[in-house]
Amino acid sequence: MAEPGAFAPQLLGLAIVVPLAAGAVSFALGRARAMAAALLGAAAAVALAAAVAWSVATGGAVALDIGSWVPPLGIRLAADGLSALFLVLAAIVGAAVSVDAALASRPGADVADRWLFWPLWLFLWSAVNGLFLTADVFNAYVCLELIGFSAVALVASKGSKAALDAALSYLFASVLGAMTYLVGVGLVYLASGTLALDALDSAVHGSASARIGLGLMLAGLVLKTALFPAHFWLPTAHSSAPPQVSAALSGVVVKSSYLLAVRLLVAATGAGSGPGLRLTLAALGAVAIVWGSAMALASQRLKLMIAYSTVAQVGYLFVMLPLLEERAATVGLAIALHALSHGMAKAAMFLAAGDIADAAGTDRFDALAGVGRERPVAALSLGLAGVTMLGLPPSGSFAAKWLVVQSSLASGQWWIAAVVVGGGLLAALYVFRALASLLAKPDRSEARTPKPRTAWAALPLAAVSATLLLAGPAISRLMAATSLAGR
Amino acid sequence: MNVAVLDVMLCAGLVWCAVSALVKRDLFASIVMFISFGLLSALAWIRLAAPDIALAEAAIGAGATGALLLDAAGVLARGDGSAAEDAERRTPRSANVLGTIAAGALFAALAWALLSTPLDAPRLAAAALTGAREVGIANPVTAVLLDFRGYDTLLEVAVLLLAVMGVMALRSGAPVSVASHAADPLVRLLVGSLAPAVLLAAAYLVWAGTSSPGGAFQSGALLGAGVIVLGLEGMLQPMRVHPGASRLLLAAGLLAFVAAALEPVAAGRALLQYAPYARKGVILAVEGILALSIATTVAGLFLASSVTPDRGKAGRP
Amino acid sequence: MSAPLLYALVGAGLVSLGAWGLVVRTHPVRKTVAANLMGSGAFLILVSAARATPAERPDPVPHALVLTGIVVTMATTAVALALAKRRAAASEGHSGEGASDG
Amino acid sequence: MSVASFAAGACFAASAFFFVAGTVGLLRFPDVYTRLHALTKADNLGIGFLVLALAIRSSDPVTIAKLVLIWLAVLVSSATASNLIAAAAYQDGAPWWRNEQ
Repeated sequence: MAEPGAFAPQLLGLAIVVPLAAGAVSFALGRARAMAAALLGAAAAVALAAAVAWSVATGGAVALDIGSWVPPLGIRLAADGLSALFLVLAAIVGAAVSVDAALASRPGADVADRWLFWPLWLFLWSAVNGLFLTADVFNAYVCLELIGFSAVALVASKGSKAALDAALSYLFASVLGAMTYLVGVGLVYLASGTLALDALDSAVHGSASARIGLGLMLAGLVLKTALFPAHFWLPTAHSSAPPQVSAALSGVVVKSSYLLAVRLLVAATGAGSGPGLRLTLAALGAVAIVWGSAMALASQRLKLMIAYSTVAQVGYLFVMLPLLEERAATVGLAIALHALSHGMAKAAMFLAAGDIADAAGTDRFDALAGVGRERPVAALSLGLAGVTMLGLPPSGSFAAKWLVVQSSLASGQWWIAAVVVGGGLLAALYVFRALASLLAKPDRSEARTPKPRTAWAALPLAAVSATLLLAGPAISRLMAATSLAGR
Repeated sequence: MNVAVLDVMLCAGLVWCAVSALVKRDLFASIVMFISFGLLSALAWIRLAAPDIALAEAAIGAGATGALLLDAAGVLARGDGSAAEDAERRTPRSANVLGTIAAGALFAALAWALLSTPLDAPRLAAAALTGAREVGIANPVTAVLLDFRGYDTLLEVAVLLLAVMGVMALRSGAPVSVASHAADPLVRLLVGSLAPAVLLAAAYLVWAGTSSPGGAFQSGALLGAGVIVLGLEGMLQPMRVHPGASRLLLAAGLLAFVAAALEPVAAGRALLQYAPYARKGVILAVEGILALSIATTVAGLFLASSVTPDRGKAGRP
Repeated sequence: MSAPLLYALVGAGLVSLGAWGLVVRTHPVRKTVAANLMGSGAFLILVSAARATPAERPDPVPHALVLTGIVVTMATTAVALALAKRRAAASEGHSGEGASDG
Repeated sequence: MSVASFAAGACFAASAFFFVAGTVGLLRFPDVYTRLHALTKADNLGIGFLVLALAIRSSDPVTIAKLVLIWLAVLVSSATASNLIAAAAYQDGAPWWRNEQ
């Protein structure tokens, strides 16, 4: 083989096609051997993600022209530091979800008879990797649809009436978002004659209709990322899905359309229409933080609370955007740190909540008294994840908040710092409320019949997210290979 | 290409069918209007010199989609259709007004963007046409679909397989089963005599795909429609569909495409970079397997979802 | 006012109609019809641009994109209708297992 | 105006006439069955004349063969379709028109 650097571009293609092929094989093999094939595919996906991250860390940004056709005619896959980090996030959460689903699918558990979970799950993972790595706007549309269908099918696989209702509204919201994005792509292609992401900023520069196209694309992505006020479909979908699915959706899927939105915003900066767009998105983000936290506090069910907290945390990712223009490096690092630590923490919370709901038979707060003692691992995971939600050191979220506060004060947009800090306090309210109800003394002493399942996968996830600061150097080294400032 | 009377009538027809498809009270009537919209849009594709798309639209857009909608309307109108109809009457005035204003604003923005952009910019036409000649594929659309942007098509085949898996998951994992009920003798005669012609046409579409309009999707949709009609008339009864085989057939298209994509990587070339000498052969092979897979998918999507317990009164008593 | 521009404007109209239908209509079959209309509108815009290019033949790239889009829209229809039917069956108490809402 | 183009023009006129007749039948006839009757009969004739006119105008035998094949396919499919619709309508108990004088 040629010196290792030459094979790096191929890794990008493999990171998408291998899980896809594993999913197809897992489906073809049918009920008996679907899980085994899928777990192999998952292992390969984790290895490939690590390999991509390693090659970006050592050799800088990597790109692959598929079929060796150069864009704009061909499609390019590109991995800079940020997409490599998101790939690693997908790998970590993916591994935890696969392990938890494997543990949960011992005979008798609810996932066992739904073997189709495995191929659907691998298709979702492959599509998320595809969206992180693609540098072609129409290819991103196909990835968005792939994500949409697999997520909807996974949410609906729970089978309950609530899950089916949530899946239907999720599907139509996702279709509306994807179609709006597609119309935007059509307009941008009309005006610019290119579908390549990195050629977009020069293309968008001159023509007003390309800017309308870009606006429609961003509107579609805002709907897919569930930024307030387009968040209505997320709480019911994420709270009524099986725990492993909710972990993947809140942990990784929501961030995939966010990363594409950031790429488009960087392109829009080139066109000079960046500031107005970013301020509106940031304002929506601020409202999302307050609204999400308030609804999380008001919800009577653990999973619904966690889902609303996702709406709030998505708000953080958007509130930082106005600072991206003049302080791209620091804010880029903040985005990476926050996305990674929140992704892992939220996945851990949903896996733990799934375990708690199993133990108590329901996830209503008033029925959770004393479950903390029965499920210590789940309670500990919830606690550790709470460290990230609140943004306490040494979590990655703390580092992200610190960087954001620093750069917002330096650039005079102090309201962003206020919102970020306020959000942390609001998060404290609903996290403590959840922990308190878990650790309360049970008034009834009758023995529950705990189902034999422990959220072993949740604990490491929560621990890593709570101590992500230690991985700071590696993350900033990867971010060095990222350029988020508009050209 | 200036505006002809046919264009004006076609556009008026399209808008009228679309509006009535959304506004008509009776669900069945709105679906019929949507199917006629699909056929008119197939004509529109011909007027816009896009024969490949006209083929796909007629087979998939009006055909398979129309069949799926009619089947769903049949079930839903009996099931919770009434509840949904009441729900519809309850959409608050404000939502209607807000929705209309938003849609109007969207139309204004789109129209202004279209009017302010020179529609006749060169874009990628030249590059794609020269590339297709270079690669030796006479039909440039197939060249773009399977070579320049072959990765898009790979993911799109995955979307189709995903749709079948989703439908199967929603029927709690039941394998693709074949509906069967009393068949109309006249239709059995017609379908029986047409079946070989459908098979021949599908094979021709795959073979011709590289040089003239056609290709895996159009041929797969045509073959799928043929299988649906055979299935509905219960003429597939003798061929018990073994679940394992049907799953393999469904996944075969994607697996073949992935194999064709990964083979170059093993040989040191980029993903989906066919070897020049084998390009046409590989593309034809992939298109053939793809067509079979898409036919099974189209038939599977319809037959799997149309087998509902109370599928009573179809065909003569 | 060239013919492609007329078709593109009709495409824009269909997109708005489809978006209106998706937002306002509540019955799942009507929403699916609206999603298909919105898709057809977007495809009309793309293919009209393809037809208007001065090259000797229409631009094949939008044609390939639209072919991909038509297949994806059919998948949307299939999944949406299967989901709507399964929900209708669940609400009639056919098979709605998964009792615990947790 | 050569004889051929005159004949083609006449055929076009005839086909237009039959299509209009079919549509008028669709709008005016009282029940499903008569409407089906009108549509299938008139439209088949309309398509027949249309194919004839196009065949006259085009000189290439392959095109003419294709046109005839199209015509046969339309004939077969519209006959079967109307039969199916009539059977379904009858089974659903759609009322049929009676002469009440």
